[in-house]
Amino acid sequence: MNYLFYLTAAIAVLSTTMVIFHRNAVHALLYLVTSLLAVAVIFYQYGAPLAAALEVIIYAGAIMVLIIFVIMMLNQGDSTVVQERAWLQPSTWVGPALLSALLLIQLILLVSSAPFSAVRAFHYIGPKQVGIALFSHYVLAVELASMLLLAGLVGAFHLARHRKPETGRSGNAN
Amino acid sequence: MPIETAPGLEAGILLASTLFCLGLAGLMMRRNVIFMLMCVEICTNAAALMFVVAGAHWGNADGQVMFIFVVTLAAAEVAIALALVLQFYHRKHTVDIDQLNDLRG
Amino acid sequence: MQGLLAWVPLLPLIGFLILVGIPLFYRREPPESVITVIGVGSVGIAALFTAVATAAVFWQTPSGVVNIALWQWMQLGELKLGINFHVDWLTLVMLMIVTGVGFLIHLYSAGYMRKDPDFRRYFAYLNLFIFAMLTLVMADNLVLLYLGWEGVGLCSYLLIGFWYKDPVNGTAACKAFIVTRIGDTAMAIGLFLLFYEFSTLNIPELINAAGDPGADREIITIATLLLLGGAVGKSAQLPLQTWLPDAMAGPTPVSALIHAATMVTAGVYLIARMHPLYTLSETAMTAVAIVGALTLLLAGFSAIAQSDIKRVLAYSTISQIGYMFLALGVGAWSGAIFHLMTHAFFKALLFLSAGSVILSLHHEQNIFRMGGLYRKIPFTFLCFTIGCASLAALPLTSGFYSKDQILLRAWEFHQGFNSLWLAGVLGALITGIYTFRVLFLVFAGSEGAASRHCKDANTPAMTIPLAILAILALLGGLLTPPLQAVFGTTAERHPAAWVEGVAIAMPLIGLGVAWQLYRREKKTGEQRSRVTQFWFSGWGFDWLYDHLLVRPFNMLARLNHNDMIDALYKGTAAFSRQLNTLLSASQNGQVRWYLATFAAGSILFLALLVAL
Amino acid sequence: MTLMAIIILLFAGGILAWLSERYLQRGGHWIGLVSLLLASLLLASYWPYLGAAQVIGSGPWWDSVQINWIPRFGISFHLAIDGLGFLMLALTMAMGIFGLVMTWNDIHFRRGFFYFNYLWTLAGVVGVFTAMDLFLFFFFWEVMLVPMLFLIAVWGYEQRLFAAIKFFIFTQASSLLMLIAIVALAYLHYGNSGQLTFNYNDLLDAQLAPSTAYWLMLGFFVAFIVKLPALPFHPWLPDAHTQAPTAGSILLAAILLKTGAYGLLRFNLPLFPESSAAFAPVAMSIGAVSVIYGAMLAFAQSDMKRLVAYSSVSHMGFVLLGLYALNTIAMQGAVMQMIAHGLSTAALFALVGALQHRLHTRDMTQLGGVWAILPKLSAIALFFAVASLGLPGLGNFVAEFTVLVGSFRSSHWIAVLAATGLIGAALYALIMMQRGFFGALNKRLQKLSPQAPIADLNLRESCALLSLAALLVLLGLRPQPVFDIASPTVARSLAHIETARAQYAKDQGIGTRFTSQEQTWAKPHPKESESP
Repeated sequence: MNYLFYLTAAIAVLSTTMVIFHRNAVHALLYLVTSLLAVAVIFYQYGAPLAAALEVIIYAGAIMVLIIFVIMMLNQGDSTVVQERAWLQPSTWVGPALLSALLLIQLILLVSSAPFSAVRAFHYIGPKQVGIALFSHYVLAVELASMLLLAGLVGAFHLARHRKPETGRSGNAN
Repeated sequence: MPIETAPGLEAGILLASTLFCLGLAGLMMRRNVIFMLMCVEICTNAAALMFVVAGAHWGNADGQVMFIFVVTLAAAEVAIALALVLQFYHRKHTVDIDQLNDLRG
Repeated sequence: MQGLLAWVPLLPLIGFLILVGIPLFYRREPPESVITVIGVGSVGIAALFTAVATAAVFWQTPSGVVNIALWQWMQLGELKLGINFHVDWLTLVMLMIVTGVGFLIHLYSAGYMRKDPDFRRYFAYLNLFIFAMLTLVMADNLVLLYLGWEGVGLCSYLLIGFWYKDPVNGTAACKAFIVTRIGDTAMAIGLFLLFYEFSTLNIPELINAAGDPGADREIITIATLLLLGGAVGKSAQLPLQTWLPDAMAGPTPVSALIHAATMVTAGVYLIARMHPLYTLSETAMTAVAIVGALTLLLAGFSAIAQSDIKRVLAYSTISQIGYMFLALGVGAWSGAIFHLMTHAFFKALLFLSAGSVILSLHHEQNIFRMGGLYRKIPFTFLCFTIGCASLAALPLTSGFYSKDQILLRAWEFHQGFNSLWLAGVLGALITGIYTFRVLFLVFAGSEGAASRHCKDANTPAMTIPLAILAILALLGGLLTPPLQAVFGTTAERHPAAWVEGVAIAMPLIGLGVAWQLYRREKKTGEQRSRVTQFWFSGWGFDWLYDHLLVRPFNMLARLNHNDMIDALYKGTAAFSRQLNTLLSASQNGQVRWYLATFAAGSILFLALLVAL
Repeated sequence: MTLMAIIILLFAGGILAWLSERYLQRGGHWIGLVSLLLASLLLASYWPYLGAAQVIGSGPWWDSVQINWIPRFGISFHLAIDGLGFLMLALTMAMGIFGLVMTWNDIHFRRGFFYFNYLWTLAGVVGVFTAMDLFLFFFFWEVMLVPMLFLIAVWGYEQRLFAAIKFFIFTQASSLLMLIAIVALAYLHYGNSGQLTFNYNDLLDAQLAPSTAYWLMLGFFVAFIVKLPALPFHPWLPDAHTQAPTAGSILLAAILLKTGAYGLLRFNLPLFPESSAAFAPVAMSIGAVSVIYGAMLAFAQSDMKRLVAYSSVSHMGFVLLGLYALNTIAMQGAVMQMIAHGLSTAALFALVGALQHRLHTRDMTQLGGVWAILPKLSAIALFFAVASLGLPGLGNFVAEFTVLVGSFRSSHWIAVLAATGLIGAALYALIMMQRGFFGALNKRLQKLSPQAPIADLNLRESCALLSLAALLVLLGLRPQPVFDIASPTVARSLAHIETARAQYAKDQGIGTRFTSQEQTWAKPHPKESESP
């Protein structure tokens, strides 16, 4: 089964690389969805079906749709390719790429030098176990998360409201 | 119930690290806010992957619980962030993050 | 009777306080007559009290001493000082000179300063001056003496700069105060040393303690030399004599007061008062004598070259005080005080008559623009002539007796011919020359440029003091003060007749030289050779001090105007500001830059982990 | 309780003055004056102690009050007064009233807040002079600072913010050192005795290792000489003095500087006697150099207020010199100098303030010949300039003379060096008179005067200044009462030093540095006792 893991991992890495280098926002977003789906497959391989399902539904589904909306609202499709090309010169990306590569090398070094248990046994954790843990031990955290979502909702609503300049001022004054 | 055929822990961590570094690199090199948001998503997703891999290694449901929280967080974050992007675009008529430097010393 | 003596210094003080305090009670300036009554009257009554006290107490008992304890000043451990007065014959002579001559000068001032807008201020200063001088001579401890000493300096400062609108006067006043203050500081250090050694500053106790055989002679020498420093400053002797010629900037009666009755005689008084300490130290005595001898010669030569009538008199004062120092240095204590007294008479007379001349000529002071005044102001001429005769020590004038005594004593002191005596004799010759030169130039011959506008400005308030002083200058030699109780008696020995003869002959030779000089100068007018120019400038002391002290000090002050230590702190501030600029440059508001630094930080941190 | 009442009265008066700003246009100074007068009356209730300080009352304190504050750390609200404290409080009250009266109409905006700060500064100073708990002392030390900062920063002249910040940084940095030293002292004492306390009387007995004591002493010393100020910590003073409003300058010069000297005498010497004695030559040298350096800088100034400020450096150098001469005469002289300098310098600042108020400049290049238009002001300025140069018969002379006589016993050369400062004093005082008041009337003033005749000192100002002058004369001719009042405190500080010296001599055996020094001090013949 391992080859399947390496294949999906390779797809994830490749599509992610495409995301960060692509000049068209919509295409980049599609690559991102691909990457997320690949990660969902990896979740499944690690015995986490619930996580895989959520990854597909929420990440690749809901969140990406949200971003698509915004791209459309800001008209960031084909028209901005030229602008992106101007912004993404090699001189701009070499430095960050080097930094990240360095970081990655360090991480690899650290991971490879750490002694790992020989146990390669992975455990299957089904939605039931997750549900039990979530609503028993973590129930308070769930409530907090719901508060967070509510706050995000209200915040997003408030921030995204497009005030007209003439009414905004007078409205505040009254 | 152990799964014998699963890839190793190291492989999972390495993949997560790679994804995270890619996301970080993207954050640093892109000037378009939308791309930066996507890169933030990559980073959070890498972190979530780490949780799940670790949970699977220890046979513990906590990893996936944390994954759910990360997803929640990402959802809230992306909502707020996109709202901010909209607001930013309305005010400055650009999506260039470098124009947003009012806090310079 | 003690009470009477205590009032002597207090009366001028009261006069001063009333004169100063008038604006507190009256809105308008009081008339001059009221001011005159207060200002002159206070000193007059003080003089009267002195005379009464002298007649009542001291005439019968020449060795009598009156101690007046007013109140305790301070008592700190061993430092016990009182506001106490100590009056013996030495003090009494000084009291009589200060109050008597001072009174005459006050009276003269009432005429001289009439219609001056600052009449009240003038008399206030004058009274304070007398008060300070009286405190100086009556003090029973050195600190109280120092009080009077500094007070005299202050008053001289105020009076020299009395006409404050001319900055030249102010500069002269500052110079007088600061130069004397240099001497005063030396004296103060002398006091510290004396207190350190003897644990007292009370003069009689100090003299007792110093007389103890166990007393450290070396310390006494140093202390007496430091006191000499003070005396040199106040009495305008070498090397601190430069302030006195400039002090002529004040009104002329003030010059009379400074030169005759107060201030410059203080140094002589101090050494005479502390003479038991000086006798203990050969070095100090020699130093006093050498200072005196050098000063009398240098100042004499300078006097020959002057053209300002007051500066001639100023240099002659320096020279005559030099005589007194010479006398002190050879142990002729009573001779010094005697000369001090006669000098007070004839120098006051000379200054006051010079004042009359100056006033009559509408403030002309250059002797080359005078001449032939004997016809226009005969009374002043008479007074000035008497003063000159006495100054030059022509026989039978008061100056003759006192100067003769000094010269004889100088001869005796070193058993015969010696350089100090020679200096004194040479000084007598020079005195004759400069005295009669000025007399001839001012009064004799044809009229000078300024003489034509001459109008006799004498008022009764001026003539009466002049007349009294003229009599005193002529006959003052008969009033030998009974100072044996203070200084002890010295065996009278008569040196060879030719020694006396030389002393008598010198002024007469000087008179002849002066006539020749007068005839030549009358022809050439005001011209100086290189030598006389050097004399004229007071042997270049001013130039020397200017370049040696004043300019470097001013330069230093200007350089350090902004406080170099502050620069240290300013530097620190500038450094931290630089650091601030540097750090705030990193805070550039660019998210991507922050991210990069974040990544770099993580790399560094992880590098630590990897390395470990 | 009287002490407490004084402090509360001043604090309350300040708050009242601030509140009154809203309702009364010019109520502030009346409230200030009344509260100061009441406080002075309260202080005057210590009158009976003046004559017979040692007889009445047991122990060194005339009166004390102690209330637990933070008992857990041994901190108590402990106030006490003795002779020195009384003198300082009297000076504080007198100068507070003087400053208030002299600047009666000077403040034009935020009057209430001004008098709030004014009274709070005074309250802090009163606290500093009476606090006998080191923590409380530090508390009041800070309390007096902040209102002063406002006085300078809000009502000052052109560069007020710069000056205020400089003042604040200097004093804060130094008081940080003191705080560290205080806490370290209490902690070390706790380690040795098991009793955690900040009480002055208890800490006097603290046993410290010599090197530790030396460091702690330095901490206090620096804090105090920054306030004093002595070289090289003086640069805040000219700026703060020059830029502060007249009332602020008066407070600074007359009172705040004295807290440094007071601290040295009250805390530094008794708490660390051995290290103070060892440090004395250095401190004396600092004092002597301050005397001369201050005088030279004063001479170099053209701003009259700056000149007076630098003259303060010079005068306070005498205080430092006297305190560290470590003998009765010099220390008493230092106390006297604290008072005399307070009077004379406050008056000079008031005069410069009055001059600036009338002529709108204090630059001596723009002045000159002022005597002709303001004779009364100039005459009084002459008096105080002369007092400042140490004319005998006035308080400053008594102080400087006794300081020098005393320090000459401790060290000849340092005293001689400081004595040359007398010449420097003459230089700067006379140059001030010469350039400011004498000479021909400045052209600028000639233009100024015909349009509106400039009012000379009015009755209020004259009375205030003349009473200071009278006090100075009194101090100069009859200083003994002051010496008597201060003597128990000085004697106690000195006793600590002497005990420490004797102890040290006993520990070290004969022939050490301290023994010979002590013999030098005890006997007037150094040569005999020093010879082996």
